[in-house]
Amino acid sequence: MTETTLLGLCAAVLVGLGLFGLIVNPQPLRKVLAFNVLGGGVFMLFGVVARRGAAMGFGGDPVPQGLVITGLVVSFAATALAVALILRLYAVAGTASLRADAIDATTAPADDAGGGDAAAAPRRN
Amino acid sequence: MASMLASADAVTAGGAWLVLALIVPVAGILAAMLAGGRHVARIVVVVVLVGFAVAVAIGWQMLQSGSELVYWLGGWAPPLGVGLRADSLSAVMMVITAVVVAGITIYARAEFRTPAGVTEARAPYAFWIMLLGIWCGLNAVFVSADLFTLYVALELLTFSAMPLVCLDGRAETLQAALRYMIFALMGSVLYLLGAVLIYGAYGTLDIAQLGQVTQADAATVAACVLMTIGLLAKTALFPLHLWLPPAHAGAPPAASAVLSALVVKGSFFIVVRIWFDAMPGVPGLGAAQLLAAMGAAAILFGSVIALRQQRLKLLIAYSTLAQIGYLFIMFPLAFDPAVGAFVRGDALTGGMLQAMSHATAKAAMFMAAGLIYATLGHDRIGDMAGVARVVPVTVLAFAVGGVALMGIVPSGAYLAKKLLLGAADGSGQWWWSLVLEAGGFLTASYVVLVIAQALAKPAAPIVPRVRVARSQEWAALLLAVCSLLLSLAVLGPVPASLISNPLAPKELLASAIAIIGGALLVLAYSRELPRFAIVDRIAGLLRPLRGALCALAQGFVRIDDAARQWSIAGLSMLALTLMFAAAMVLQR
Amino acid sequence: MNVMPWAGALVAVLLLALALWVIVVRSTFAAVVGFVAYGIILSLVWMLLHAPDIALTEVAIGSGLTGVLLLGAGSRLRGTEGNENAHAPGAVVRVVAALLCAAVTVGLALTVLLLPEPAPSLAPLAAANLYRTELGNPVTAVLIAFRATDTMLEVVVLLLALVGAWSLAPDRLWGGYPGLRHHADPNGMLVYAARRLPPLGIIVALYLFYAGSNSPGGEFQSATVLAAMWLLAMLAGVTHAPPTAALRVRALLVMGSTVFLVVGVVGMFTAGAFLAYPEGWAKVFILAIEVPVTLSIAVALGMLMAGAPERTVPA
Amino acid sequence: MISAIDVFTLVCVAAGAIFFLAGTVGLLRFPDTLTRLHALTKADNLGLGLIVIGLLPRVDSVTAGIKLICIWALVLFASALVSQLIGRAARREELDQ
Repeated sequence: MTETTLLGLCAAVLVGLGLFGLIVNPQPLRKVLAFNVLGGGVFMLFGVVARRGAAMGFGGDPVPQGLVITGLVVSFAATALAVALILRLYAVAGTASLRADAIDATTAPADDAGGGDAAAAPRRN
Repeated sequence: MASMLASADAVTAGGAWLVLALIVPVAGILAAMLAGGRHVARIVVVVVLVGFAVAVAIGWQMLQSGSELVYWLGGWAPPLGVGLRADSLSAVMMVITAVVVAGITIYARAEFRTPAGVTEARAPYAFWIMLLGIWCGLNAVFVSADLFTLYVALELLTFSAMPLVCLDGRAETLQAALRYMIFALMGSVLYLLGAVLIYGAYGTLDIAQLGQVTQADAATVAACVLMTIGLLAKTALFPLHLWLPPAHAGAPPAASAVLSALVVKGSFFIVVRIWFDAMPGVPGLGAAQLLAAMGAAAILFGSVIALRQQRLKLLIAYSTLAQIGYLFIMFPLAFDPAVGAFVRGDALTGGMLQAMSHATAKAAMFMAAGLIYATLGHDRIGDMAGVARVVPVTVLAFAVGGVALMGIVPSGAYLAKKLLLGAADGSGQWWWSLVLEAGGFLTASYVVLVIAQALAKPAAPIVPRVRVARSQEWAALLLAVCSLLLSLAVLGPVPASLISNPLAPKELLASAIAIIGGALLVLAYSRELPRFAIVDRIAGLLRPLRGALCALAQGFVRIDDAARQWSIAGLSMLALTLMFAAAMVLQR
Repeated sequence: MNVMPWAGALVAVLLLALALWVIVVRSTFAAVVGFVAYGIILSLVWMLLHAPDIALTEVAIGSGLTGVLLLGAGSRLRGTEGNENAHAPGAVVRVVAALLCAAVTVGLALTVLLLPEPAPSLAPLAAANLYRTELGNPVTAVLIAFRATDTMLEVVVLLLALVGAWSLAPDRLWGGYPGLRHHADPNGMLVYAARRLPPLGIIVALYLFYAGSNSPGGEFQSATVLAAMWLLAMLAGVTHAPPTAALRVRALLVMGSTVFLVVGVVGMFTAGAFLAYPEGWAKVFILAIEVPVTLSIAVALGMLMAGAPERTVPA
Repeated sequence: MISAIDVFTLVCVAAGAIFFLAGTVGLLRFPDTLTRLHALTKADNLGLGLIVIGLLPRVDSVTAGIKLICIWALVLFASALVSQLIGRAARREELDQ
């Protein structure tokens, strides 16, 4: 078996591990971590595909390599957005749980963050 | 397969319009983000007008030339470059999206107004920019000819839709948004994994090129399964719908309208692209039957649970769940055993028509629900008797939208149902005809419940909490009427003989049967009963039966609660992945 | 790289062990630390796969920025861990999930083994057209020429994610300053580093940017290094994230995509297609896009790291 | 055929690798934060230095050599900084208890 194929199989296992974490771990932050492991596996498989297509003096097919870079940035944006959402949920509800019964439905939108500065937000102009 | 450089012949005249469809919303996002404040809403109006014109121009071009529009971005030919391609499906979806976005814009101008005294407020800024983001993502989905560009478009949709879910900042909507976000991310990663395998097998991501070369080998089957499952998770097809009811019911009404009418159609459209265009010979009939079975389950669960709701917005959200199911009935009907592939025909036309008619009707229904909420200060179905006397246009909009969904002449859903029934008869798959017919009664049931309750006599005269803006009522009604008249709009491509006179005795009878059937279902197991004396009397007579049926319906609710637990939904997703793979492999 | 045939196997084993650690370890902090290591090993994999551009991106964004982001979030959420773990799915669910995941993995592994030989590749087409972009690095050519529209949309995705993150703020903090206060010791090492490192980082970023046209590097890697320097200064309390309402921030954010659009439309008239570059002018057009896009990405990444507005006065 | 440069590289890189190994064993085996830090920073900096020295004679150009040295210097700086921060945090925790 070639090194590239071996890495391809490794990527398949990473996908399985990521899916397992996404489904089984109850904490949303851990799900985001698992999503990143899963994404790492998918991108790695793309890299294996690129490496298999090495030709013309290129060490790998540049098209999938470029797409992986785009994908990495998109997946960072997804992670940042999900983390911001988790932190906001925690600030408002006091829990970051995904279970429906973990949240008291009557919770009002709380303006709790920010350490008590009640002044209006600065606006431009 | 690999033409070296951009030669002019594959690019069609008018292809540049497709670029405009993509960059007009982008320009709007950038301008709105920079200008901020009150300018945002103004910029959106300009973008809606221009974007509408672009969509109509694309539709017009296609009617004139009768062929697809193709454009190569940067002048680079696929597979090295990225192409844009619009066929009739893209064109009609773009036009209907523009119509719905325009309607929502009219509606939301009253809801998302920057309050006096501040230069900029959070909710309007976010709502308008995300609306443009969704439009941009949808147009990209409709015109993109490349599987990876579609991935970026999907993420654009998700990132724009998520903030709309939790725009009001309450804990439960934040949680709904988080569930949606993570589940949708899982879906898009699976989609991307499929695209990776496709590239590994064929060295191209261009859908038209793939359509000519795909074979049912291991990589293609795996790719098809992974992309389909990922997209189903984003479309919220039962049982992968854990995020949909709380997200669509908890968002502000204008946002719910966008999410329910448009966002779920994006991923549905890509499923159609993959099954019909990229790899028509790969999935096979077995997988299509599985897909349609999920659709049938969605219709059954969504409709039954809708009738067990106490809140109007949740009822409409579950109705969306059911209507999404409808969209997937067409797949086995579009399979042609002679060529062993999915072919474009009446079934696909019917399915797309269903998507369009649901987009317009559902946007109208969510808007109407928002106005009812604003008027009463709540949306409890049990306490909204008499609301039709206060906001008649709103209730009329809901009724017209509901009737359009039920499939009464000349609504889009009517024609869709007729086309699908024809295809089911033609292919001998009578069981899907049963599902379609039963679906009509199920849809009628929750529409009848709401309308009857709105028309009932209130216990005490209703004092409206606020006067809703007339423009909002009319925007809802406009979209509802669009849905009701949709079948007339597609008369060109579809023979007129398919549409009968709505006042013909046969059609009147069919409509009456649907409504009576719906009413019987309401009497049988709805949670709230409309406040009419006769209803009480009949319900009294039926008490033992009603008790049993209510218990049965409550069982559906419990199954749904269990299916929407995170770990169960995740397991369902994996199990379905394996089932689809087995179906496709055994087909060979 | 075939000098060491066992290098791939070693790296694969390490990677799998780290991934397993990230998924199953109880403490979130330990999981995030494991994830950072996972990212670093992954960038070694990218080197084995002859993809140095991705290795740079992976270590900068995948491991670096994501790691810092998750560490910060993990420390804020520490209090919720025990309670949530108490609601972990039961043994049956875990076993079924493990079996199903294993089945999916096996299927995927079989697919990988059955991928066609010889592998299809666009490398010949890319090589044949590289001269028209006047670039030496084919990956950069993919990102900024062959598939420039994807890149344009991707920068828009970043902006939408940022507005989405901002929209999570409470109403009254809208337009305010993002991120937590950082009480750094003014005489501490971190402040010292935050004053000394950024000039060096900016040079590295400029080098990556410059190198990207012909060798590994490019606007994303360069932008990430810039964002990382900014982040270091923010963490040390040397500077603070600007208010999200500031016009200069928003102008910097939209600048890249705006130039992208304008150059694209100019291409429609001068070269016959959206985002096409006229013969002999490719380098100029590409540079005109890359400079503002790099700055915009850097600001967007930095602001995404800082998160939603959390107060109305600077730290 | 093994040249003198090859031998030099081999010896230096092997020695560097041994330092890394020792540092890692220390990280895993030592009882508390400060001793672990001690194992890591000393061993790793020396190990990396040896590897850089071992590789220097093999570079193609002067710029590549300068890059190698820059990397070493940056790692030295970063590890000094981080060990300082970790050391302080550990001390603070100790004082708190």
